[in-house]
Amino acid sequence: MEILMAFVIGILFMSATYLMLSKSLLRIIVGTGLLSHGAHMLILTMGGLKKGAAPLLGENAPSYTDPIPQALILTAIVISFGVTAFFLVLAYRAYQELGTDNMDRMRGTEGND
Amino acid sequence: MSLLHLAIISPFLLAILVPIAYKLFRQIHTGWFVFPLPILLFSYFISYLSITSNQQSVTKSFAWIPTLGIDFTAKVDGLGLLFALLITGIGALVVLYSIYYLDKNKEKLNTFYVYLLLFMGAMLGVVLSDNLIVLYTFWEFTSFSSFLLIGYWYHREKSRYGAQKSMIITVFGGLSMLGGIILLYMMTGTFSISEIIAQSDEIFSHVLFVPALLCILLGAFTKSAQFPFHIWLPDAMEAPTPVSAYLHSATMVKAGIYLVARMSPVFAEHSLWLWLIAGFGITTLFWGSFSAVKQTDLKAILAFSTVSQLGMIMSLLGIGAAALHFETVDDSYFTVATTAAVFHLINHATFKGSLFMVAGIVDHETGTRDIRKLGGLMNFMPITFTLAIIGTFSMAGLPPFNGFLSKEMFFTGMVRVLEMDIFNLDTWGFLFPVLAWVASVFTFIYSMILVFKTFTGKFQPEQLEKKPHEAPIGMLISPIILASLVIIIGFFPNIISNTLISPAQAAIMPVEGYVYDTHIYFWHGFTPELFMTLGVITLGILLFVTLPKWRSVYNLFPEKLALNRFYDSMLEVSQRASFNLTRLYMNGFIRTYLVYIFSFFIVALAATLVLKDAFKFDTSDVATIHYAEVLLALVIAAASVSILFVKSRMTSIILLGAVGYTVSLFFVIFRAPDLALTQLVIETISVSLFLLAFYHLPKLRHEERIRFKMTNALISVGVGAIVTMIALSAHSNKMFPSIAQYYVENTYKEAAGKNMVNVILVDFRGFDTMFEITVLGIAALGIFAMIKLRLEGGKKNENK
Amino acid sequence: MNEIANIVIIVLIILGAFLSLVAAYGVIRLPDIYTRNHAASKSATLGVMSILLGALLFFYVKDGFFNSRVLLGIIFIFMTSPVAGHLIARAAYNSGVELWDKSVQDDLKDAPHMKKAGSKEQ
Amino acid sequence: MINFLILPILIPLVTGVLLIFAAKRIMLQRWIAGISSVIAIIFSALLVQKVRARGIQTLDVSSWEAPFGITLVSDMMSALLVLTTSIIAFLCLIYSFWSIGEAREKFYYYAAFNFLIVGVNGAFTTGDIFNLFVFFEVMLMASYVLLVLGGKKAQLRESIKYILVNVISSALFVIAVAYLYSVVGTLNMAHISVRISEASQGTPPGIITVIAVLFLIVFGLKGAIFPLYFWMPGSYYAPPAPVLALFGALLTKVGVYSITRTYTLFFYHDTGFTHQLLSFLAIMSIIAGVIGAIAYWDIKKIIIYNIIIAVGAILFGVSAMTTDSLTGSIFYLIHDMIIKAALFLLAGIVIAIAGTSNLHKISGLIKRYPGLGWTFFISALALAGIPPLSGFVGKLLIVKGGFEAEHYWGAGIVLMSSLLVLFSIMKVFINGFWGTPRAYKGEDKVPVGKMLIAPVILVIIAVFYGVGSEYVYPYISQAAETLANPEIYIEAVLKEY
Amino acid sequence: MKTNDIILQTATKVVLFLIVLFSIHIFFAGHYTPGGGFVGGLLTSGAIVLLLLAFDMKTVSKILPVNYIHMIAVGLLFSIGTGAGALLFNVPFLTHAFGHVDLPVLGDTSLHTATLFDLGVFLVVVGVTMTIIQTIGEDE
Amino acid sequence: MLNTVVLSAILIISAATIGLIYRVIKGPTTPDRVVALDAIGINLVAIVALISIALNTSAFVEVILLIGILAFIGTVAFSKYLEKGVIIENERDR
Repeated sequence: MEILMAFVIGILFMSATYLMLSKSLLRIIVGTGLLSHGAHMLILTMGGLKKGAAPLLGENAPSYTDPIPQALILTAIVISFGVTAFFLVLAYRAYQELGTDNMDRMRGTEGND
Repeated sequence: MSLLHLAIISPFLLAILVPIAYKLFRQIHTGWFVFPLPILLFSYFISYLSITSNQQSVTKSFAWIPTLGIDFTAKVDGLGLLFALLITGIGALVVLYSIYYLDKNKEKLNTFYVYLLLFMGAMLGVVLSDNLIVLYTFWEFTSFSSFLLIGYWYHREKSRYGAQKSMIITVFGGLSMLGGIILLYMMTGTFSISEIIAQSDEIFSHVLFVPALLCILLGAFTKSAQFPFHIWLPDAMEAPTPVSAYLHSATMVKAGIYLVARMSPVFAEHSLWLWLIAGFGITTLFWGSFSAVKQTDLKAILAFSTVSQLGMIMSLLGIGAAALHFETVDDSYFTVATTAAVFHLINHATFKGSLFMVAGIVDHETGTRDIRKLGGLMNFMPITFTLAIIGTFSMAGLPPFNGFLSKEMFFTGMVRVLEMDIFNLDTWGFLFPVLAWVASVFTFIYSMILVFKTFTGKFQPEQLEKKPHEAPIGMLISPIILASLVIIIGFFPNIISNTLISPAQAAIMPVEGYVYDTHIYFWHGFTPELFMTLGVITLGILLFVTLPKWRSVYNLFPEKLALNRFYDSMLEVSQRASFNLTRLYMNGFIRTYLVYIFSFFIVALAATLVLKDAFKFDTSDVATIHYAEVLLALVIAAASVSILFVKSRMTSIILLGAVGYTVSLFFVIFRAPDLALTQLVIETISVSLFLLAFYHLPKLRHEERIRFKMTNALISVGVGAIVTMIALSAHSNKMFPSIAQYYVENTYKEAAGKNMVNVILVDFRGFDTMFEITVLGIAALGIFAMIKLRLEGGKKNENK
Repeated sequence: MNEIANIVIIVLIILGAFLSLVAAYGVIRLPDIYTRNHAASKSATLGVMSILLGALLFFYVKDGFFNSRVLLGIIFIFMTSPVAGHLIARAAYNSGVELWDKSVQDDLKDAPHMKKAGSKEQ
Repeated sequence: MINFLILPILIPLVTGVLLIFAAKRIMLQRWIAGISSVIAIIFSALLVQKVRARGIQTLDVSSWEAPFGITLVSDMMSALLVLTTSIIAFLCLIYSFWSIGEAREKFYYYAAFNFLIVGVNGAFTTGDIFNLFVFFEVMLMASYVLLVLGGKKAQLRESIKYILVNVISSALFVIAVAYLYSVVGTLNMAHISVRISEASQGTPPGIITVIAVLFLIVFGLKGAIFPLYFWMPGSYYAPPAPVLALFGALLTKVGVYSITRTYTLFFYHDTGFTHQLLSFLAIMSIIAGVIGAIAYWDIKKIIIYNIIIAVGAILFGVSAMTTDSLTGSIFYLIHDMIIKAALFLLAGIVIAIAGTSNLHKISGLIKRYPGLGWTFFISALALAGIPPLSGFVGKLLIVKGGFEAEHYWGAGIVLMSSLLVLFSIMKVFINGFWGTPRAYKGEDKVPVGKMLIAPVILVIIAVFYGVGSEYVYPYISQAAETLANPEIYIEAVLKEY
Repeated sequence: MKTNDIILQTATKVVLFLIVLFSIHIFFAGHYTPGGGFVGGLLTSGAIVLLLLAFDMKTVSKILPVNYIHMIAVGLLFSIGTGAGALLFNVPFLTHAFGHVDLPVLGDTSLHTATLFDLGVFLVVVGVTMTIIQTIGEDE
Repeated sequence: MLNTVVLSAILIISAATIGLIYRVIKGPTTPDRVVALDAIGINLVAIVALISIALNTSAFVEVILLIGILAFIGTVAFSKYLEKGVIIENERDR
């Protein structure tokens, strides 16, 4: 299962990267969404999958899955939610001010003096 | 902190008071507040003569950063004292001169004297520190005070140019010297010069010896304007003339000489030292004097002349180093070069200082320094003319001035090279006297140009800005004093031989138990040197008279090859090239930056994986796969990949949602109920936010073209592959049990909960959670502020 | 007792799965939004209800009491599903989505307040 | 008081929260923020003293013993950085009073400001790798807010890029932690170090090295090393001066700190590979930074590129891994925080006066603003590491350490970079402050005197930091000692090991 | 466009009750079964969003006159305060305490400071979500 | 027996879900997508219920209700958006 998941995560990262390299701001943000999904899945996978019951002591199981990765993912999910929300609103505002969602037209001033 | 330290620091202290004095007493020329200090210091240092003339030294230490071996150790020995006297003595004269030279109503005297005092203190620090780091500190101080003084009239383009140039070159040298100092520290474990000298035998064989030598020499050469670093000095002439007289002829440029002299006992063992110093010195001598002839600006002539004279002193020090290789120094047969170096150092300060002041007077009284416009000033300013004659004749090496004596000794030193049989001097050594002689001819010529083109010939009043007249007496005092020194030393050289020269020589070439006893003779008999001098004079007069005829020789040296051009274009090209280069990769497109970042990610990690043979694939510890899970995996993969190809925004958002929900299903499968719950809710909110945020975007006029880009595809596949590969090998490399068991045991017992994940979140790792919600809170604040606060009017989206 | 319960659960689950499949088939194959909505909100809801009933029964057998949250879920879905279906249909109509060209009747065609439906999104 | 080391995190946190309530009352906000800042400085200073007197301070948050809960660790390095951060925060804060504008102040500027400090101090203090991530996020989120606050076009545009890059680096951070967790099964940094040492008797397994490189990439993105710095010049160009000063002085330094921490605490087993790579990247950063710094005629850009150079120099010292070079790196790190803040604040004043940061359009400022000019001059010298100012000792030790580690070329480049740093920064002085004075529109409205307070204090600190190195040295060397000997750290955290 | 939303509004009133009930349950049960302050908060804001959907901003702010940004701050203060309480007893920050109390009606109830902490999380989450939704909503 | 049934039911419903995803992608109108999404939500409820049975745990029952709630809110929001162009009104009846 872990091996399958590794490939799934790889695909998620691949799609995310491809999207983040595109021009449209929306696609970029979608890319970051995929990226965080991939990262979260990776934590879970790295903690080891299906090693026991859900980490609820009420289950009275002989063994439980590692709760740490789950707690980490939870924190990470919340944080990436905050970031995504912020990013989305930023995109919205940027569109209002700059009138475009094309990254090519949001060129910075680094090049020209 | 001793009186000696106080003496070194006193200029800095006074520098703090100068602006205050300037504010309070506007009517009095600020120079008068400064003037007493160098006098006082001069007389203070005179009191050390009794000690150093016995070739003893005084060391006073003051802890600064002892843990790093950096102590402010002040050491007065012959060499240091000689320089200290020069600095304070000439300093006093220059301050006096400046009082008349700079108008108290027109100039910003406060800054001027602050810089000047900073310089004076720094210079004293350089010559009196025994600790290399302290020396370096003061060294950089001199560079910067010089920078500030050259840029004193900062509204002038040329001043700024000259200031920048001098700073770049001297700081370059300074840094390289610092490198050398650190290398020396690594060999000896100390920054103290005396201790390094004491270990000179050990370090000679050290592998870092040569690099250290080169680094230190680079510092000395740049500071003392040795070829090819001399180019900053002529441009430094943009400084007010008193500054030129002080910094750029008498003192600061001699810091390099000082350094070479000071470090001679450490490095002189090595042939490289001799060859580099003597070679660069003689080249500089030649090139400087040769270039001086073609100059038309009085101060430019003097600048090149300074360059050449510095080269001369440098070459003498180089040759003098050879003396260390001979068994006996008794007969001072070979040490004459060093004696000459020290002697000429003093002489140069006197005559060049006075000449600069003369040039300043001419400039001040006529408004120009261009010798093509000047001429016939003899009648208007007789005293100045006399002073100029004394200075230039001494410079040209004519009797009975001091310059003649040192020039003779210089020839002696150079001729004796022929008798040396070390370091291949027997094969190439003949070049030294030859070049020396040729350079002397040019020296003679430019000296003549300097005095005769200015003071004799046709008077051209129409070319001058002012009606020339003799300078005020105050302005003449300083050059008169210097000129009289030129004569006095010329006639009675031995008043300084055993008080100043021998002690200095002892510091340069310390030989245990040997007491230098220098005597300078006016008449040596009919030696080769005398004939050389005679030749110089004869040929010099001849060439001076026929100057217009052969001047075109200088056209053979195209401007393009000039070092200045090289410097300018290097500066220009480096800026332009870096600008173009930067613009090439900093193109403002975030995509480009991401390409760099991801490429590095791929390359670095792939290389590490391969080089470290880190990829490991181990299926012994994997969970079972169920077909439903495969199905889910396929869904997630299909959804994420198809986002790449969909055209409508809505669809890609929905697909992202699909991925998110599938992830939460995975969380269900992998026994993570809390995660599943959270992921579900978060995903829903995210999707609705996506819709909200992109609702405002206009309908795409033409559907977004998703052009397939090979680079993008390659990079994304690479990233995916790397992530997968590391995941596989990280999973196959589980080396330790997780710390999870602790939570299983303690969740109920110690934290009174049953949901481990939740208990971890609020208790075990509650700290994380606290800041996680802080992040959320900040995000909300930011979103609120972003929407409400619009400093640029915030026009609404017109497509709405 | 257990056997009977098991059989009931199995039946419920099979029924639910079948209904879900039917609903999906409907959503895919039916010609326009209104018919698809019909398929989705009726059969899918029924399908999930039966599966949830199965689950409820399962947990009853396992734990000995009715799981309150499953019950709550059943009630919730029971209540919201029709509302949701209604809202979608109305929204679709009001946003001007065309009926299937073979539809025979459109009662709201002439209703005045429905007419100026914005041609908002596609 | 066992909770002492949490106070530098807690004080700004509480302040930030309280400031949310006071959003509309600007004077009240300023007072609260100012006073709490001073208190934070006092406590950080006391913390430094405490670490000096009693060694590393640790706090097991929530009372869970070390590898299981989150442990906060104040070793000397982190305590010093926290102190520096608090001081810089205070000065940027008072600078903001006169420069940031009421509109921003009403929209939670000070709250976000304090949260940024929470993040930075937290990142310096935490002893848990995942908690480090959380603090990074606090810091980043606050920085996003500060960057975008005001909603000007350039701000919005650059924020997008900044956030995008940081989202990527956060994701990479998460996966790096995940990989590391998979291999060693723990999150506490000391415990990780112990387990990595156990796993790598002699040579470490390849996977550890891979993870080390991944961490380098993650932190390198934050710390703006070559070739990951490209996002920085543009993003740092957009925000107003005090924010820029905070970013320039603190944010990249957190990345540098994290590299230093991980590379001295975890990944010191395969220095032949990882530290060689680090040293190569450090040198390349210096070169790239120098190229950028001399390319532009723009005050902000010049200083921004100088950040990259400094990062390179510091990391070069870290990569050499000798006691001297580590000491030098810490010396230089703190120096750079101080002086970059000063320079950005000064640049802010110049821009406020001239209305532009283009050097072609500025000249002769020193005539009307001598105080500004000389402050700038001294900080320029300090930046270039001219003795006896603050940059010197650090640079000296880094170069010395480099030579000792036989990285002659690298050390030489570090040394010579000073020249080009000087050249680039003096370009500002020569062209902006020297030259023919001009009149600028609206320059009379700029409260130059008040705005100068903060940079002048910073420059004074820089001077004392350099001249008084003797007094600072014991602290720094204690910090370097901990870095050079991870056992000290581990022992302090895990006690029984 | 004027529409009547009788069906939606009526359904909302009932469903809202269910959701709030569920979210409170999930909040308190978090220590033992899946859930907790975070999900609870999100659900509560979901309920409020439903209100917003069925009614309008003005009506909702009349029913719930809350400044959501202040709610975030209060929530943060709760969480920090729970942690900082430990400072008074000179135990490490965020050390939780719990005990069993015999309450007259509810019987044996365990009181846990972690619940207070979680309440902070709950408030922050509600505040954040609602701030975001409200600001964007107002901007449209 | 039960297990086999549950697993095959999961498979069947997954297949149904994939079909619905096809509808989501295909459209052609947004209401179509919303209908399909609503149905997916319902199916997810079913899947989670089945997984709970399969894993023999009641840990996920919260998820069931949650999905229901979210699907409902989502559908309401979508339909309001489609109908009125705004999701949240500032003030109704104006």
